[in-house]
Amino acid sequence: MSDKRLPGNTLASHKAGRTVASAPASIWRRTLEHRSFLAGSILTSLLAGMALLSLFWTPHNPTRINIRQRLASPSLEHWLGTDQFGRDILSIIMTGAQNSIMVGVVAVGIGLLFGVMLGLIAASAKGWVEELIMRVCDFMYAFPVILLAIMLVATLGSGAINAILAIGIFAIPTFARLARASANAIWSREFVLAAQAAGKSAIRITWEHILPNIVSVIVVQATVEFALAVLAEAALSYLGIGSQPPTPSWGRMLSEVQTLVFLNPWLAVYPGAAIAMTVLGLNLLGDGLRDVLDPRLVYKR
Amino acid sequence: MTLLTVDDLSVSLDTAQGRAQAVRDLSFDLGPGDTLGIVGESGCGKTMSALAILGLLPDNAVTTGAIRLNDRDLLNCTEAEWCDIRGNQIAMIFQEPMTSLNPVHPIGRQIMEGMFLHRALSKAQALEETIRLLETVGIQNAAERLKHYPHQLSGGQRQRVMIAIALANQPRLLIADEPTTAVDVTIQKQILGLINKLIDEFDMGLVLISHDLGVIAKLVERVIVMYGGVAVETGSVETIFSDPAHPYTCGLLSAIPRIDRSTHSRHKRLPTIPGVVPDLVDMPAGCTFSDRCSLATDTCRTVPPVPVVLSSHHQVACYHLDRARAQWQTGPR
Amino acid sequence: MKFFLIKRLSTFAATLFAATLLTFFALEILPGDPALVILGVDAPDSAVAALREQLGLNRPVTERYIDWISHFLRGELGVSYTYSVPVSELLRERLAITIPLALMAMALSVVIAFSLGIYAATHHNRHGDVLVMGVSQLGISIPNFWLALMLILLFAVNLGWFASGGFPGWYAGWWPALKALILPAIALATVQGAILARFTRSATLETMREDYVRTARAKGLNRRQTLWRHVLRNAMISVVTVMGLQFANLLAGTIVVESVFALPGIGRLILQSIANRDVVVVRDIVTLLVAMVVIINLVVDLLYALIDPRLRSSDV
Amino acid sequence: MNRPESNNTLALEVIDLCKTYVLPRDNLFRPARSVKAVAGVSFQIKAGQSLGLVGESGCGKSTLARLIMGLEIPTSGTVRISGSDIGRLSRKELQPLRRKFQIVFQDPFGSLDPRQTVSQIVAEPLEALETAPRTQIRTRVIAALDDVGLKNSDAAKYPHEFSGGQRQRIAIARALVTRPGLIIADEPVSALDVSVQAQILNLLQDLRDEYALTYLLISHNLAVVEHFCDNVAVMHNGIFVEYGLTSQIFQKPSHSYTKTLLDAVLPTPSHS
Repeated sequence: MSDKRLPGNTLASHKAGRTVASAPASIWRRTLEHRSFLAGSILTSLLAGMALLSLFWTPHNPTRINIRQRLASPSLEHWLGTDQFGRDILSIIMTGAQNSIMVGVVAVGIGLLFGVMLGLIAASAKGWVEELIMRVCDFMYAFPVILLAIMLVATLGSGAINAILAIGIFAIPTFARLARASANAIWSREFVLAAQAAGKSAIRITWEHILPNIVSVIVVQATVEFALAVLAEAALSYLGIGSQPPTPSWGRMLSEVQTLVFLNPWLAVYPGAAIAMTVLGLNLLGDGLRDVLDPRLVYKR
Repeated sequence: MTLLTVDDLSVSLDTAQGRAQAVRDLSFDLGPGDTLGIVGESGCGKTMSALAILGLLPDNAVTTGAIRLNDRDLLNCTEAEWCDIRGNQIAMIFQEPMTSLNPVHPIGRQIMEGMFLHRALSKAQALEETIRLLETVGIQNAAERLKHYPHQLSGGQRQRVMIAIALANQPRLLIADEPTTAVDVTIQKQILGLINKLIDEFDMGLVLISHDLGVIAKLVERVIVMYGGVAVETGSVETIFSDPAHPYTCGLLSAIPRIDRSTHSRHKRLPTIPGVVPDLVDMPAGCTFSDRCSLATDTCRTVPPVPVVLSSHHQVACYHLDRARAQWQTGPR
Repeated sequence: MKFFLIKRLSTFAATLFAATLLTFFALEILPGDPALVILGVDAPDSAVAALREQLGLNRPVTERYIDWISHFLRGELGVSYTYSVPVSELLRERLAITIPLALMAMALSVVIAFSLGIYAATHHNRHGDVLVMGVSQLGISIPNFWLALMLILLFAVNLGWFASGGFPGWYAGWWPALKALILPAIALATVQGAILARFTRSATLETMREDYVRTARAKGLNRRQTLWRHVLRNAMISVVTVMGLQFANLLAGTIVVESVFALPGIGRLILQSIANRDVVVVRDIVTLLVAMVVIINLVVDLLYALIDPRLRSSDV
Repeated sequence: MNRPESNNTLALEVIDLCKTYVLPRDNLFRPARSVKAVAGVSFQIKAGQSLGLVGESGCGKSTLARLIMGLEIPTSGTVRISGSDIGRLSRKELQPLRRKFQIVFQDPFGSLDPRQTVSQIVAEPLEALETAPRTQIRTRVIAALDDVGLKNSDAAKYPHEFSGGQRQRIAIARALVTRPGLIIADEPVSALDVSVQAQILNLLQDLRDEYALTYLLISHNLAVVEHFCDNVAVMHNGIFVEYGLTSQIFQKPSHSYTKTLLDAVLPTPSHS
């Protein structure tokens, strides 16, 4: 035994894999002290709140066209002004939040469900099953999300659903790799051996030992993937292969105003800022969660 | 003349849990060719003491006291001066030969790196010296081996390479931190034999850090027993092992199972020290051992004992050393 | 090493093969008859049938796949339905924009990432580190096409330093051509660089905690020497992997950013071809892009073996 | 010192056990290399006796432990626990038998799930083996914790709240909870501080006396084995080079490897 148990940042037992934290009390303390976690949750709740509010109320009808009011500057009536069809920009942005959240939830849901399942199967089955699953994941990595979406759209036609599907499919290998890597790390621990020695089946071990120990990594990755999904959807809508009119979408707002930026630059600023703030909030939240949930778990993007 | 003087050295670490007092008021000196062992359990401050002598404490460490090498005050050295001393006058062997070598460089390069840093050598000279050094530490086919990468060597060979790196500039002082903990007993015997031979050959001072009393006894003349960051007992190897006076030392010695080829100790209970090694952040106010000591009184718990000089080679920090010695004499063994 | 190479090359081939299968058959179920697309919906049935015959559309699918793949491997791409020019010709023009753009963006992002990431790691928990991490967090969050728009607003509309889009062509001289690619490259590189910078930082920090770094310091190397000789090369092992994976995203980003800057590159071509139902072009481009990603990843793996001797030797 | 043997039944019998691992190929055109981790090992432990297994890293002792625990399938050979050949049993048939043998691992930090409470950890073998009512499980967990010197209130805590020695006690409680006859202890004290090591060794001894436990103690520390075991097996390159009474082997080692091993042990100077 050496002095490895000594606290201290460079000599601390970072590879000893010892649990230092995760006592409930210290989780709360760390949570409140963690600045990026706080900032992230505030931004994310803002987004969620905005989307929620827009379900019941927006300053104006986001789809109502009013040519006389087109390209109005910000005023008391239209806080952020109007677009080229006279629609209220604030209302569109608020409603657009719904779209982003929906895309994020569904796409991450698809990726999470299938990815984690595949990763856990790969880690518990080992051998050729693991090899096969991982090779398929590698293969999927060769298709960038946009390309995948383009192919889907090319075969099935444009539309929000296909875009979400493409984003979700693209997230599968990421979750699968992460789940497998973290699950393998847990499988090699002695407490799993102890559970095997106790006679537990691989499924029970996965459920009782593996999953609880990797859930924090998965949650962190889910927030990051949520952010990526919002970005990807915006890009696809911008290219015209994402959500279709009249559904308000931040990405499509940008493509619609592109020719007008020289007249009224703010038209391009608002939706972009909305995307950036959403993504920033989710990324900060993910970063914070990573530190708060478990400071020792290694994570890879 | 002394080579190394450590005077009232204290090391504390600022951690999330609070300030950890890793080493408290450690003092000793070492002449050229002297050998000193620091023995203790995990968290007793032995590795921190070693890293302090090498100026390699983590950034969150605060050091007070003095460390002098040939009368030069090391704690006031600039980083550049430290770099000139490390690997040149003081060298260190680490515990894990597996992770202590850089996996992406051939071993020859890792040995020569230190030579080029401190001496003006031509490439041919360095190469020649490296081959000689590898032969000295007992690696066969040295000329061939130096092109090898760490993962191509066995654990014992890697530790030999670590020793070669430490010896590259013939340091005056060698610090060995648990040099054999990660290797098998048969390899341990070879490595210890090698270190023993080399400190004679190179006339180096040795500070050996180990939790293993057997390793300590094999290599050094003088021992410091540390507990909770404090030197509780200091003395010659013979004194410490045959006539210990601190209750911790006594407890430690009797708790070790040993091979006694003549009698059977089987099924006999080992004497134990109750409790666990203290947390450095939350140390007893008085004697660091007071919460595990059967002899502890209120004074022990509140006022740290001052070392008592029993003989020229024996110092003990304990209020009840007479009772502890009496207990040891009539002890279970 | 030999075994590693063989194994790597065979997965490379298998991935490519699977990609061609997927692309080909996915596009087979594409609604819309190419013959109708070319001739228009009002064309007489006989003409459509003749064209189908001419295009070979009435042959069995597998036969057409084999035909396509064998031509593709020989570099003989099909003829575009809509442009009526060989796809290879189309591609040559377009790639002359997309590849320099991607390479510029990659180079730029690596420069950004390494300098910022290493700076942040060596100033861990100090102001510089916090600043770099904050900025890179922002960089990751900005959609690249929006950044592109903002760059146009600032540098083209307000300052007038660059054109707001379009491409003069390489025959206009290398500087005007390059100049047209600078803003798009910056837009692409910012996001990629920010991601890579964070990764470089964490990989460097991780490596700085290794035991062999302490050994290096104990030899008397100063912090700078330790960083350059012992930390970076080991940290690069993981950074290089991420760089490879990032390349796919970079290509995807190129498609979008070309659209913002109205650059006639591969991205624009593929979007137009989809709108036009030009299967031949879509098929070849998708395959080509996938091949590019796979080749980059192969290169990364080989690079990996160069950096890490543990992969090279046979006794692992 | 030989205690009277309670009976002559064999707690564990291993006959000609082999385990060969096929290494990943490094050359396509040559047959894959394989390594014999365990190359024909036979021994038996009588109920209530303790066998010490010593050897250096890579000698095959951990593989042997896993084979006996049924965590890996042997290439050939037989493992009989209390007379039943566990290799011939299906997973389902093996299940009820598992309560008779349990394992304690080396690393007190890795062998406990950080996300589970002590009572969940200790209850695991019970829950996996039988459908005992909750209250009964609870009682037996408390009893097992009591056996290893932990408090009732410790049951709700998480592993990270304990020191290394206490964690090893938790691991021992988990092994004890099914009231097994045989415990395989794989380096149970080598990760512990010397002062704590003695506590754990004493605990294992007390439990042996109280429950007539049979131990297979795997260790690289010869002194621990000499102190603890009736019989010793010295393992080298997958086989037993020497196997017999502890007193005999430590006094008169016959195999050269045993001699080397014993010679390498550093004598700790003790007061005479």
